Parts: sequence; structure tokens; C-alpha cells
Amino acid sequence: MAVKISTLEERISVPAEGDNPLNTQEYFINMGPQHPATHGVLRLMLKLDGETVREVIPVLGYIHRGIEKIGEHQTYRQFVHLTDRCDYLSAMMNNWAVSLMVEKAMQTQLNDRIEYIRTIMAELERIQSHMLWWGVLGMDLGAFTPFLYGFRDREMITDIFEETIGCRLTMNYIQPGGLMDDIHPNFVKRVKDVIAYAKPKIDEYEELLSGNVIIQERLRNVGTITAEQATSLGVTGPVLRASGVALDLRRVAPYGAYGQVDFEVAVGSVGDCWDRYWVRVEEIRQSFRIIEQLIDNIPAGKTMLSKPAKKIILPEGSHYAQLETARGILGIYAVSDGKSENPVRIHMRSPNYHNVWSVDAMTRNARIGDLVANISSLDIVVPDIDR
Amino acid sequence: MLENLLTHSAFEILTLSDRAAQALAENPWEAAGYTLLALGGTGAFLSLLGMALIYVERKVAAHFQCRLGPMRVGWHGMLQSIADALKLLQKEDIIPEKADKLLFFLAPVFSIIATVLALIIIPMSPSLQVVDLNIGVIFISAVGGFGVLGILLAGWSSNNKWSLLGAMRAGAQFISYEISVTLSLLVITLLAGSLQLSEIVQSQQDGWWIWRGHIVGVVAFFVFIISSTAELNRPPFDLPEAESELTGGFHTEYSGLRFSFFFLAEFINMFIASALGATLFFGGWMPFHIGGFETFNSIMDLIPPGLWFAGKTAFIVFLMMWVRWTFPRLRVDQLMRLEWKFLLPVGFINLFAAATIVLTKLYFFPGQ
Amino acid sequence: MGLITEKFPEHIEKMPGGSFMLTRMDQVMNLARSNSLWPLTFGTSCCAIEMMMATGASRHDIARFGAEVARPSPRQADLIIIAGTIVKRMAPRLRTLYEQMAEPRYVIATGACTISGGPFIYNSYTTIRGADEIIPVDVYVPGCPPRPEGLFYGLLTLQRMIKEGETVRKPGIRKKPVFSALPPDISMKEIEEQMKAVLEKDSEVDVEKTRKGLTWPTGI
Amino acid sequence: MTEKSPQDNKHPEKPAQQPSTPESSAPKPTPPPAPAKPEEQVEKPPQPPELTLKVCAAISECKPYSAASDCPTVEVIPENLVKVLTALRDNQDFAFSMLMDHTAVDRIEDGKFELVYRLYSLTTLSMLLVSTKIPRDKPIIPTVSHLWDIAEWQEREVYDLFGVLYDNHPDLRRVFLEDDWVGFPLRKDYKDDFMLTLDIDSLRE
Repeated sequence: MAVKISTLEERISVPAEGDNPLNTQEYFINMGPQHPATHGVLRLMLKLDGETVREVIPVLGYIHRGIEKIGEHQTYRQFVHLTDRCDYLSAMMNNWAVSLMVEKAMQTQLNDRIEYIRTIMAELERIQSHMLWWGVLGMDLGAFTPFLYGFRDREMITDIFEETIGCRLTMNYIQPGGLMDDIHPNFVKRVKDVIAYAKPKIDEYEELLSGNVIIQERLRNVGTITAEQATSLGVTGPVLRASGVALDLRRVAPYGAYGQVDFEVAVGSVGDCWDRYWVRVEEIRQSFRIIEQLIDNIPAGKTMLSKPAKKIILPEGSHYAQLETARGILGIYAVSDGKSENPVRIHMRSPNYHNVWSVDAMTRNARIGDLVANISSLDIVVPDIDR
Repeated sequence: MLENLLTHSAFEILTLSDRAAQALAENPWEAAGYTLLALGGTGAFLSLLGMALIYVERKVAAHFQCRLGPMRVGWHGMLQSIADALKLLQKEDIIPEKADKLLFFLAPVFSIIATVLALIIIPMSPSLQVVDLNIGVIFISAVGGFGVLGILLAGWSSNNKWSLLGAMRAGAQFISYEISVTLSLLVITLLAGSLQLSEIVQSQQDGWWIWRGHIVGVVAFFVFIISSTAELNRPPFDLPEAESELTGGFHTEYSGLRFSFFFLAEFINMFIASALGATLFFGGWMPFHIGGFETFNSIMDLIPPGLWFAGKTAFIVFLMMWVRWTFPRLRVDQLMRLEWKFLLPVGFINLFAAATIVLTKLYFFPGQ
Repeated sequence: MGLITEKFPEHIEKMPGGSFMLTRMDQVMNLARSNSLWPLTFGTSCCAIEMMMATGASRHDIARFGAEVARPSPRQADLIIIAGTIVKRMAPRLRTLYEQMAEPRYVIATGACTISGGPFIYNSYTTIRGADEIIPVDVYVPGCPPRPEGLFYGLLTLQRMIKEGETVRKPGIRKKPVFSALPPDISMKEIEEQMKAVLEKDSEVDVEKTRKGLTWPTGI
Repeated sequence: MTEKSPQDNKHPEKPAQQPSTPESSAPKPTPPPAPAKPEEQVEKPPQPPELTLKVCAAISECKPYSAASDCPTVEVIPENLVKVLTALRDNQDFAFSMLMDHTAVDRIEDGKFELVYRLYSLTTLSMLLVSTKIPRDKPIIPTVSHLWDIAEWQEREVYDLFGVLYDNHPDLRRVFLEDDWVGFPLRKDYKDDFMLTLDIDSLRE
């Protein structure tokens, strides 16, 4: 068995194929790591033929911080705060994934108050993440104004987080065994205010962006991936649902309080950028619906099951828990030796890492403008890809 | 008909070049003074107007986006553009090592020269025009084509693939949309019967072409405004410098003063396109007249022509800014499709309709 | 003390009546520079969101300070806001970006990761412990991530530093050491003392006065 | 949030005082001891979960996983890996159409890498873990990138961080680190001059 290991230089030095009747020459161009459209430090090598993209080669690692290695030297409680910094737009859902893994391994039953607050917080986080995505999509397509509108409304949700948690972005709020602290007395009122304010705004924004002819032209039938392709590519979240696969862990394997609420899973049909757009906008509405059902009935109870224990030692063996973040399925896989507080191996099944590779399948033989729309509709967060 | 219009005119056209020519016989120094005034005035106007437009753009954008915009330098940030200009003057001037140095140096100069050449024939008021060419409309088209040369050279000489892509986009876009602009200019030329800008203004004494030419005028105006936005590389047609696609497009490698030339040329070109639109469709400096209502017309004449011109131009400039901060960008093929499959046929049909109108004299307010 | 004094140091001696005019000119230039800081669109991780919040969001609106013209090309940018962790693979790119920027150029480092490596110092095989190992940093804004207000404070500090003519790397001096441009009768030590006095003066805060205006929410 | 809160707050104080001894392991179950979830109950007795037995009955190359796992797990030898995974994907009873995750665990005490394939079925909504062990000194395994597209990149990640070599992989190169990086950082014996190590355990005491 001979294994061939290639390098990037070899990869991009493929000679151009000369079967084109116009005798054009293909060339490689480097997009990123500092590029406005790549949402951070993603680097793409594009094989172009004029304006047409023949191949996209993502080059990762520009923010690879070795979180899995650090995690092997940290306790589970400490590892929670590193997950904040992976997918910082679904920070609390990342915390929840670690907590869920630990609680599942310890066979802990949580009370309803914890579950309700976790669910509400996660949905608020999902809304703010999608709002930011909505604005950034506008900016990537060349309309700067939606970007600011999206940010303006996201700010209100950030205020709620700040009041309760004291932090705006990296929360570290959901912890193994409960919550960091109880909610602020104003929390319920503020959430209701936001819902009353933002629900009509969503319709208004849809008029600004969704009703626009240029947006429709730019998104419809662009970057189509079929359900089979999507499944094989392992994409999850809104990207998979836009292709017509109704895999939403909140519905198929309810965790938190999702089993007790009534909501619909938005599913697309074609799998193009427009479907991904539509699925996310619909998810904002459904998240509001979930919060509306829960916010009035938060039961009483403790927010931390016991005093923060000094040690969490998971039973020997492998443990896995997964949940649905704003971008897809996040799984935390931990192997414990049953003796130490630190895991032998901790691994994050990152939704963005799995989603980002579909950009090549989407963008083959499309234009550079389509590539930007595709990256934007994938809604990737680069630190979560690289970890 | 045209002679009639001119003899009835209340406005005497006196351009700076005319004055210089008149003065040449009596006093050559006066002629030289007028020439210098024209040169210096154009230069000063260019830079001041550019800075003012940049400030206005930033403020308009800010207010569209529910924020304040520049606030710190001067009252409500009035001096912000001056600070930017001073800073850009002082920035280090980088010429990439592998760039074609001569062309890299020439590209912004071409860009700004084209702008200046177009600026001098805009009639801002009866007495505020540098030169009044009898082929004004053709001259503007020709000089406008010169400007894209600067962009193409910039993209080529930077030795940067993104720049080259931007430049090629600019070239393709300009050539395509130039046809539509010219077609809509031809409509007004047909209606007015002249290529000279001052005569086109005079011909609107009984009413602006946008409604004297009724449907034809309105269609021509919309074709003009869409395709001239495209020619200016402004959103939604800003593909040559599409920030999220090509980083900076053709000016990626430019810094400091050279970059500010492109920046300035872009904004002055916006002014020129708006001024041209105002001149051709809204009567330029001509006050709001309705043929036959002499009392009303004389009341309108009380407002100085310069203000009329400024107001109309500002309206079109605002229209362009409004579009810029509302619409997303088109894709390359969609851009071409819009031109070749929609605007071009519409432009041709409109031209035929205009010819019919001129032959049958079906204007509104036909005048004398 | 900027470009002019550096390029034409002999003019200062030759001018009759002191170096009044040139100094004024320099101050005007510094004023212009400080009020027109165009940032590079550069952000690696979480701090970038808060940076976007500061530069973009209508509530904070960095445009008030004339710094909203985010340039995607480093050639046209004056300011690089390093927002997020810098890892080994990114470090050469960051250095390249910095070197591509045209000369008066400034750096603000936001967030714990950029200042020191943050939570990724230990047991990480890639994280650079502080962006100042790669490029000179003018202003550090701590936080994880800092609030937009924190970034504004950093920006205003940078503006003040430029107005005073004292940044980490003096503007406009690329080939010569810093003090070669100094007039003969001023020593580096005097400047240091003056700067110290300025900084001490500015850092005076009336604690009592501040406390009076502060009402802490009692509900918590 | 209304009537319940006073009595509910008092009630759980008792268990809250108990822990903090080093033996007691973190979050305690809630005072009214609710029955554990059914899927967690099954892993306690040595009897493997139902799905594992079903898979083992259908595909003869699999055997139940020896170590503890919270999810149905089968173990295969590296030579049979591709065959088993193909069967699992194409068998209509299982239809594991998604390769959810693929990673490695460095079992340095056994001198082996454990490779873990997490399969997910969209029809039965069940999850299966396929585990295989390869020697640390000769880490070669056939690729499965022809079965699932995503496997190509998951395998690249494992190669990058663990140095597992995939046979017949279309494009095996590093994904996070530079091409000239020496060593594979997630191996337990990875040493680096740059890396600062901190013994947290010694600090805690």
C-alpha cells in the first residue's frame, strides 16, 4: 500500500486542459485569508476560466488554535469556555452541547426551569445569529444597508444577554449541571419587548431584501445541491434542510424543552441559495414562536442542580451528545478513562467544517458572484471550522 | 424652428471661451486672464465638488442606515473630506515592484483628465460654462470613453489578478452600456435638433423634454439613468470594484494620492452624469416653463438659472445615492443580459418612436 | 515631528524665528491623519463581530470619528484592527498585510487573544502569544471580546497619540532612526517627560465625582 | 415562577450540602429521582444495544464493541472496514446515508489508533459507531471517501492531526497546518519547542 501525500503547491500546479475551442487558459487565484467575502480568514484557491469558477479549493487553518489539544488538558467545566470561542454566534448552544454530553454521561435529570431557560436562550441566540447572517448576506451581495439593519436588531437581543449574563458574545452561561446564574428579573419583560418589536421588523426586512428583484436573481437557482449530494457531503442545519431533508434534532431527537413546544421545521425543495435564505428567515419566525410558548411558563426551581462540584469525572468509555446549533449539528465526542478529570480525547463534530466543503460542489462552473452568494448562504463561522 | 427659439431667448449664452475670444482682439491679457480663470476655476471646482460630494454621500448613507455619519471634524463633520484629502496627500505612495510603472503612473491621470474634459462643457448657467462645443453630446460620449481607459490601464499595470478581473469587467460593462447611453442621448438630440448642449437647453424653453417628449422622453430618461449608473461603476453595477468579490477591483494596488484620483474621478463623474441628465431631460439651467403661460414663466425666471441647474443636478445625484444604498449588486452575466436583452432593444424602439414624434411634431407644448 | 521634519531637517535651522511654521503644518497633518483613520477589513475570530458591531451597527457608528471607510485593500488602509487570535499560519500573512499598508499606519490590538494569546496560551501548538510578536501595536484594547465602547476608547486614544505625534512607530520614519529628526535643542528625554506629564494629566479621574453619578442596579 | 418557588427552593438544599467531597462526582440527580432515559439504561448491563446485535447479525464481519460506549457500537478489523461500511450504507434495513463524524483516538497505552466512524441514518434516525484499531507504528487504513464525499475531508483532518495514512485517498494533504509542519499534534507523544505545557493538576493542589 503506497500512500501519496500531496501539498498545496502540487495541487494548484495542475496544467490547464487545452480542449477549449477558444483556447482560453485557466488560472488559479487566491481569495483570502483576508478578504471581505470569506467571513474571517477562510482562504479559497479558485481555478478560474475568465469569470467562470472551475474549482474551489478551501485552504483552512488560518485560525486553527488546537482547541482539541487544549481540551485534553482541561476539565469539562473548563472546556465549556473554549467552545464559546469556536462558533461565537451560537456560543450558548456550544456550551449546551458540552453540558449535554456531561449530563448524559452522568445520567443527570435536570429540572424544568433549567431546560426552559436553556431553550429560550438557545432560541434567542439562534435569532441573533440568523439576523447577523441576514445582514451579512446583504453586504456580500453588495447592499450595505441590510447589514446595519440586521445589526441594529441583533443589538437588542445582545442587551438581554448582557443583562442576565454580563457578556455580549462569549457567554459561558450554560454549564454542566445547570446554568451559571439565574435570569435577571427584567428578562421576561425584555424578551417580550423584543418579540413585539422584531416580529413586524422581520416582515419589513423581507420586503427590503426578499422582495427585491436583484436578490431573487442572485439567489434563485444558484448553488443548487440535491438531497443526495447534501447527505453525502454531510452538511447539516439549514443547508441540509434547504435541500429537502427535514433533519432537525430539535424535532427528531428533542432535547431541552423542545419536546413540549409546537413549531414547524422549515424545509426547502430545490436546495439553492434562495431556499437556504428562505429556510433561515422562516427559522427566525419559528424561534420567536418557540420563545412565545415558553417565556410565560418558566417554572420555578434551582438553576444549578448542586453546588459547583470540584470534580467531574465521567465514567470510562466514549460519550457523545449532539444538538442543533444555528448552523447545523454540533456533536461533542469525549473519551474518558474513568480516572482523570481530563478527557483522553475530546472532539467537536463541527457543523461548519462539514458545511464548508460543499462550496466546491455548489460553485462548479458558476461565476465569482455566485461563489460569494454561496459562501454567504452557507453562513460559515471560520473559527468553528478550524477549532 | 430653432432660429425662432434662439431669437426669442431671454438668456444670452456667454461662455468663458467666448469671452476670451472676444477679448483677444482688444486686450490679449484679458483673454489670458479668462483662460486662467477657466483652468483654475475648473481645478478648484473639481476638487471642492469632489470633497463635497464625498461628504454628502457619507451623510446620505448614514441617514439611510439610521446612524449619524461623520460628526467630529467641523460642524456635523463638514471638514471630514478635507481631513481625508490632507491625509491621502500625505500617504506613502507605493508602486508595486512588478507593476508596469509608466502605465501605473498614467492610469489615474487619464481618469482625472477625462473627467475634467467632460466637466468643461457642462452648461451650469448661461454665463457659467467654459466652452460650448457644437458637437457637445458627441464630445461627452467620446471623453467618457477615455475615462475607462484609465481603469483598464490601472487593472493591467497593477500586475494583480483581481485588478485585472476588475478592469476587464469595467471594459465590458462600459462598452455595453455606452450604447444605451448614446441611444438615449440621440433621442434628445433628435427632439432638440442639435448636438450643442446650450442649444439643447434653449430648446426646452417651452417645457422640459422629459414631458414634452412624453413617453419617449420618460423612457429615454430611465434608460439614461440606468445605463449611466452602470457606466459610473456605481452600485448596483459596481462590478469592477465589487468589494466583496474582487477586494478593491482595479484600484486594489493604488494608495495615497493616486487612489484619491480614482476616488475623486468617480464622484465627479457622478456629478457629470447627473448634470447631463438634468441638462438633457430637465432643461439644465432653464427654469420651469410651460409654453404659452407667459406670466407663470416670468415668475419662474426670477429664480436664477444657476440654482435651477444645481437643484436638478442634486436631485439626480440623490437619486443615484438612494439606489446605491438600497440595491444589491448584479452578477456579471445578469449585467450583460440587462443591457443586451432589455435596455438595447428598448433604446432602439425608443429612438424610432422619437423619430416618428419629430416627423409628426407630436410634442406637448409645441411652441411657436 | 513627522514627514516634513524627517525629510527636510535642515529647514528647521534655516528658518528665521524658529520652526513655527513647519510645526504648525505638522500639527495640521496630524490632525487630519487622526481624524481619517480608514480601517482594514480584517478580523479573525470573535472580536471581529464586536468590531463589526462598532464599525457597522447604527447604535455605535464608528463613522462619527471618520473611520467608517473600511478598505478591503491594505494599500488604502491606515489602521489595522487585529480582532482575534493570531496563529502560526496566519502570522506571516498578518505581517504581509502590515507591510503592504502605506506609511502612516497604525495598529490596534483588541481582545485577550491578540494581546497575549488569551485562553489559548497553554497546550496550544499554534497560537501566537500576542500580535505584538509580529507587528508593532499602538493601542491595546483588553476584553474578551471588548465592547464596542472599548474599541472606541482605543480609537480615541490612538487619535490622541497621533495628535501628540507619538505612536509606537513615529509616522513617516521608515529608513532613519526616530531621533535623527529631532531639532538640536530638544533631547529624547525631554519629550519622554513631556509625554509622561500629558499622560498623567489625562489619566486624572475624579473618583468621587464619578461615583456620585453612578447608580448600581439593586435588583441583582 | 409563582407559588412553587418557596418550597422548591427549600427542598433541594439538602443534597446541595453533601458534595464537595472529592469522591462525589458532579451534578447530582434531582431530588425526585426520575427514572433514567431508556436509551441510557441499556448500556449499563453488559448486553449490547439492540441495534448492535442487529448489525452484527446482518454483517458477519462485525462484532460488538468491547469497551464502554453510550451509543450502539460495532468493531471491525481494518481489512474489513470498507466492506462493512459499504454494506451498512447500502443495506436498506440500516441505510446509513450520512457519515456524521470520523475521528481518531490515540490509545498510546495499547500502541494503537482507534478510528471511529459515526454513521447516521435518515430513515431510521439511528446512530451507529464503527470502530477499528490500527497499529500506531504503521497507521495505514483504506479510505472510504468513495462512499461518502465528506469522508475525503474528515480523513484529511485525521491525517493532519494524527498522521493516519489513508490508502487510495484522492488528495491526502494537511488541512489545518502548513504542508511542511513536522509531527502530528494530537498524538499523545507530540512534542514541540513552541508549545507551552502547564501541568494543571500540580497547580490545583
